[in-house]
Amino acid sequence: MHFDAFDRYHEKESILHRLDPRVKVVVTVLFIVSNALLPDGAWLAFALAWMFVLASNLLSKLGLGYTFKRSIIALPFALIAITVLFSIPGNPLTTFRLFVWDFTITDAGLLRFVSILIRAWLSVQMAILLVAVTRFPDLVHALEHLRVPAILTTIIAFLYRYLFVLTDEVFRLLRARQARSAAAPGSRSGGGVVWRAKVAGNMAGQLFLRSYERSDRIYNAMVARGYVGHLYTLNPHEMKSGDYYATAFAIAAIFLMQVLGRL
Amino acid sequence: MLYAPTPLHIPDGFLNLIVSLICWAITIVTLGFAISKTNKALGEKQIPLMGVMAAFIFAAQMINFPVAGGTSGHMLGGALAAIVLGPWAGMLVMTAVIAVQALLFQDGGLLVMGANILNMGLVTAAIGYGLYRSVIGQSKGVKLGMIGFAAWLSVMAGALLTSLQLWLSGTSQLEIVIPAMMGVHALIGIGEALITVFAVGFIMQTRPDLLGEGSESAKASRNWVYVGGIVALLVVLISPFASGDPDGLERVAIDMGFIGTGLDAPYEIIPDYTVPFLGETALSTIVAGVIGAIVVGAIIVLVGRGMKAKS
Amino acid sequence: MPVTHLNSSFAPPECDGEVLSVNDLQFAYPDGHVALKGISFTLCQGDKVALVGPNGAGKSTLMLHLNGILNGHGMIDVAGKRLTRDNLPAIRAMVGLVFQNPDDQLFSPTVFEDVAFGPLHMGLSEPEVRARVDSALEAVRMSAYRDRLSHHLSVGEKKRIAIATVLSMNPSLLVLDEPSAGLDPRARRTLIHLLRDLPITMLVSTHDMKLVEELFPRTIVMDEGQIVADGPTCDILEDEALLSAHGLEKP
Amino acid sequence: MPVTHLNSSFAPPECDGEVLSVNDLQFAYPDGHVALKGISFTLCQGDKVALVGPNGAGKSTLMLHLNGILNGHGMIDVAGKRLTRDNLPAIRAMVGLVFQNPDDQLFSPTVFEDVAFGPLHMGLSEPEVRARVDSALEAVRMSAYRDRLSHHLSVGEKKRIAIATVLSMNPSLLVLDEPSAGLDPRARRTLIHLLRDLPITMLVSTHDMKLVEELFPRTIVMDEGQIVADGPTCDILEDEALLSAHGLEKP
Ligand SMILES: Nc1ncnc2c1ncn2[C@@H]1O[C@H](COP(=O)(O)OP(=O)(O)OP(=O)(O)O)[C@@H](O)[C@H]1O
Ligand SMILES: Nc1ncnc2c1ncn2[C@@H]1O[C@H](COP(=O)(O)OP(=O)(O)OP(=O)(O)O)[C@@H](O)[C@H]1O
Ligand SMILES: [Mg+2]
Ligand SMILES: [Mg+2]
Repeated sequence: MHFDAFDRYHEKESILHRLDPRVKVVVTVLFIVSNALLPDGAWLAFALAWMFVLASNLLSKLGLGYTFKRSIIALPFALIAITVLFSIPGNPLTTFRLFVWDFTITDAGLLRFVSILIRAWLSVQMAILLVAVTRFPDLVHALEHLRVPAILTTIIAFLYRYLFVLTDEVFRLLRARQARSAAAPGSRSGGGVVWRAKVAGNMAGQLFLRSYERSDRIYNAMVARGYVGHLYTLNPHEMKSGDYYATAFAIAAIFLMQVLGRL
Repeated sequence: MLYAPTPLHIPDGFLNLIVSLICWAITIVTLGFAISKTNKALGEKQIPLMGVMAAFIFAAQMINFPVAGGTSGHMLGGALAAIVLGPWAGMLVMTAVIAVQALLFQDGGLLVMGANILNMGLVTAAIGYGLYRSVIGQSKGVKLGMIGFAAWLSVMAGALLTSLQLWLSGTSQLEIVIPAMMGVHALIGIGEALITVFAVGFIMQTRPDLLGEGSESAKASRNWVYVGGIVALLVVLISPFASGDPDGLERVAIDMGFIGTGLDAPYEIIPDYTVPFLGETALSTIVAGVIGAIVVGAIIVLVGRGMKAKS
Repeated sequence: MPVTHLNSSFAPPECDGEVLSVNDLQFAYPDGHVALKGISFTLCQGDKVALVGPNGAGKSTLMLHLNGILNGHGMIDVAGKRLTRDNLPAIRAMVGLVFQNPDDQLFSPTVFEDVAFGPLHMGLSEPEVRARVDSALEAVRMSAYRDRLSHHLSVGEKKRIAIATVLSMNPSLLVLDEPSAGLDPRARRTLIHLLRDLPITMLVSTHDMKLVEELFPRTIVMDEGQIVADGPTCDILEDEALLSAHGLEKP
Repeated sequence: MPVTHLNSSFAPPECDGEVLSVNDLQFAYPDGHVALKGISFTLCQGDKVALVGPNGAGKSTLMLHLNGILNGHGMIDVAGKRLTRDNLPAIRAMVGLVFQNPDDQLFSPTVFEDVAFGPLHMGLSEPEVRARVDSALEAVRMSAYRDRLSHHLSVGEKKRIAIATVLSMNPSLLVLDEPSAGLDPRARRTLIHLLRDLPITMLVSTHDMKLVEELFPRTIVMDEGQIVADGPTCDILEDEALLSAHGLEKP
C-alpha cells in the first residue's frame, strides 16, 4: 500500500516551476502580508491581486482555474467571521429573526465580512500555487537559506520523509481495526465510547513505540555513514538573472496593489 | 476525509497584521528558547528522534474513533508530545507539524502561522507538561487522571487563545466566538483527553523507561509546574467570565493589564483595519514616500543582480 | 499487458457449498489508478487457494474487498449473503482478514486484548469472549502467550497471534496476505503446519512459490488487476511461459 | 544450546589480503541479554559470504559491530586497521552497512541527498561528491532516479538506492542485512544479478537459503550468539543434521 495522496506538487515544465524556491517563498509571503495590509473594501487592489493570482496560474501551466478549485478549503472557517455582519455599527440593511433573537446586518459589517473572505481566499490560492510548483524538499532548502534555524528545517525534512511511512502505517492499523469491526448475528456491534477511545489510544501508543524504535534505527543508519551530530548538504540552488527579475516584478506589482488600495 | 482540518487552524486573512506579528514575536522568542535548550541538553541522537516524532504526531492525528452520529474524535497531540519528549522538544515537534500542515495542505495560513503555533503547539505543550510534572511520583491512576485533565485543558487553552486573537483582529464578536469555540472544544478536548490517557497508559505498560521521569532537575521541573498551573488557572478563570458575561472578560482583561484601558471596542486597536501611519496627515505622506523609495531601490538592486547573474 | 491464458481455465471437480463468489469486481483508487478490472471466481467449502502475481497486481486490493474495507463495482457473496452496506458487520464476522505485516494487525498492548477485540466488538458476552480467545490461542498453539505484550514477540510469534485475532471471530473464510514474508525457515515451517491443519476455507496471497507448491491444490494468478490463470497448482507451476510472463518463478 | 560442528571448520584455500578479521567478539545488550558469545572469523579480499541462522541468532547484532555502531569486547580489524574510537570515521568509510528495511536507511527526502550523505560527511569536495553519487547510482543502475523523492519508490527500487548510499562511500566491505526480504521474484532476481556483479567483498545475512545457494561460495551459520559452522556452502547445505539443529532448511 502506498499513500501518496499527500503530495501537492504537480510535475510540469513552466517558468514558475523553474524559479528559485527562495523567490517563490518570499513573493508568496509578501503577497499574503500585502493582503493583510489592504483596507476593507479596496476593490481595485483586490482585483489586481486576483489578476496576479490568475497570471501566476497561467504561468504555471496548471490552468487558469487550478488554485480556484482547491481554495474552498478556507471557507468553513468563514463561519467564525460571520458575527462581524451584525456586530459592526453602521446602516442596517436587513433584519431577520432566528428563534428569539433579532439579527441586523449592517453595511459596514457586510463590507468587513466580504473583505475578510476575499483576503483569505486570495492568500490561500497563492499558498496552494506555491506548493503545486515547488517540490517540498526545495521548499525546505529555501527556508534554510532564509535563515530558518537548521534544527527546525531538519525536523521538517524528516517529518516530510516519514510522513508517508507513518501514515501508511496508520492506515493499515485503521484498516485492521475496520476488518475486525464485526457484529454477531442479532447483536449490536461495537463497545462503548470509552472502549473505542481506548482502542484508538492504544493505536497511538503502538505507533509511538514503533516510531521511537524506527528513529533509533535511522540514527544507526546515519552514524554508519559518518554522522557525528552535524548535517551537511550541498546547495542545489543558484539565483539566476530570471529569478531577480521575477522578484523585482512581483514587488512592483504588490506595491502597486498597496497604492491602489489606498487611493 | 483523509485529513480533517480542525477549527483551530486559522487561515490567512482572519487575523490582522498587528495581531499576527505579535503572535509571531511571542512564538519566535519561545522557539528561540526551545532551540537553545534542546541544542544544549540533547545529543546528536535527538535530530532523527524529533523528526520521526513529528511524523508520528502528524500520523497520530489521523487515528480517530467513532463517537456518535457519524462524528469522530481524534487528537491534536501537543500534550502527548510534551509528555513523551519533554516541553522544549515537544514544542519544536509541534511547530514542525503545524508548519507542514500550513505549507503542504494550506491547513492554517502562513502569516498567521505564528498564532497557530502559539495556540496549538506552545501553550498545549506547556500545559500538558506542567500539569504532568505536578504529579510525578504519584500512583499511575493519579498520573493518568492528571494527564487527561491536562490534555483537555490544553485544547481549551488553544481554543481560548484563538478566540481572543480573532476578537482582537475584529473578525469575530467576543460574546459569540468564545462560547462557540469553547463549547465545541470542550467536546473535542474529551477526545483528546481519552486518546492521550490511553496512549500514555500504553507506553507506561510497554516501555516505562521512555517516559524519563527522573530526567529533569527539581528546579526546572518546579518551574514547569508553575507555568502549567498558571496557564491552567487563567483558562479556568477566564472562560466562564467570557462565555457568560463578555463585559466581565473585558474587566478581567483590563485589570490584568492585558489591554490598555479606555477602549470603546477592543478590536479598534487598529481602527478600520488600516495601518495607523497611513492616515491623512503630512507625516503619513512622508512615510509613504520613504516606503516607495525603498521599494523602487529594492527593484533596482534586484534587476541589477539579475543582469550580473549568469542566465 | 497481462497475457491471459484461457486454456488454463479450470472447473473445480465438486463443490459442496460456495463460501465465496466474486463476480466482475472492478475498482479504481481515488487517484484514478484502476487496480481491479473485472475479477470473477468462486471458492468452495474447504478450498485452500493460493493467489499469486507480481508486486502491484492487485492482490491486496482484492483481499480488502472481501470484507468490505474497499468497495468497488461488482458483486461479492459470502456464504450466500450479498456484501452490502447493511450486512457489513455480519460479513466481517465471517471473513477473517490477516494482513501481511503482523504489526499492522496487533494494535493492543497485550495479546489477550488483541485477540479479544473482534469478539468484544461483535457484542459477545464476557465468558463467551474468554472462551473464544482461549480456543483461538489454542489453535495457533500460543496459549502461553495470553498475557504477554505483543510488542516484545518475535515476527513468527506475532504472525501466529495475528491469525488468532481473526480465528477468535470464528470466520468461515480466512484471507491471508503474504503470511510467510519475513519468517525464518523454522517459523515458516511451523506456519505451514498450522495452515495445513486449520479446517477452514482459505485464500492466501504470497510470493513464496514453494509455499504454493506445498500447501495449495489450486492457484489463481493475477496481473494488472485481472485473473490471468486459475487452476490446479501442478498445472500452473508447469507452465513456464505463464510464470515468466507474470514475473513468477518455479520453486 | 547450539550444537557446534567442529568438523565443518574450514581453512580457506588462498587469501590475498584480509579485509575483515573478528576475534572473540562478545556483546550483551543493556538489558543483560547476551547476544554475542565469542565470535571469530575472517573475510578475504573478494569473498562473498552468507550469514545464516534462526531469528534472534545475533546476526544483526554482529553486523552492527562491524562499523562500530555497537561495541562489545573483542577485536575487529578492517583492512588491517584496528577498530577503535579514534579511527571510527576511517572504518565507517570502509565498511558499508545496509539495513534490512530501506525506509530506515533512506532518511533524506530525495535520492540524491541520500546517496550524497556519506561522501559529504567524509568531507569530500563538491565535485567529488557529485562524481561519487553518479557512479554509485550507475552501479545499481538507478541513474535516472537521482532527483526522485525516496517515498515514491517501490521496495525493490528503495533497496537498490539503499545499496547505492553505501557504495558512494567506496567501501572495501559491504555488509547487507537481509537484502531480499519482501521482494517479489522479479525484484529478487534483479537484486541477485546486482550482487553477483558488484566486485566488492560482502557479508550478507539472509533467511533465503536459495539465495545462499546461488550466490555465496561460503556460508557462516550462527545460533544463540555463536558461530556453529563456517565452510563451503555446498558442504553446509548437505549437512541435514546441522541445518535442522539450527532451524534452517535445504533450499
Ligand atoms: N491507496 C492507494 N492509492 C492508489 N493506488 C494504490 C493504492 N494502494 C495500492 N495502489 C495501487 O494499486 C495497484 C495494486 O496494488 P496492490 O497493493 O493490490 O498490489 P499487490 O498485488 O498486493 O502487490 P504486492 O505483491 O506488492 O503486495 C498497485 O499499482 C498500487 O500501486
Ligand atoms: N536493543 C536490544 N535490546 C535487547 N535485546 C536485543 C536488542 N536487539 C536485539 N536483542 C536481542 O538480541 C538477540 C539477537 O538479536 P539480532 O537482532 O541480532 O538477531 P538476528 O539474528 O538478526 O535475528 P533476525 O533473523 O530475526 O533478524 C535476540 O535475542 C534479540 O531479542
Ligand atoms: Mg499486497
Ligand atoms: Mg536481524
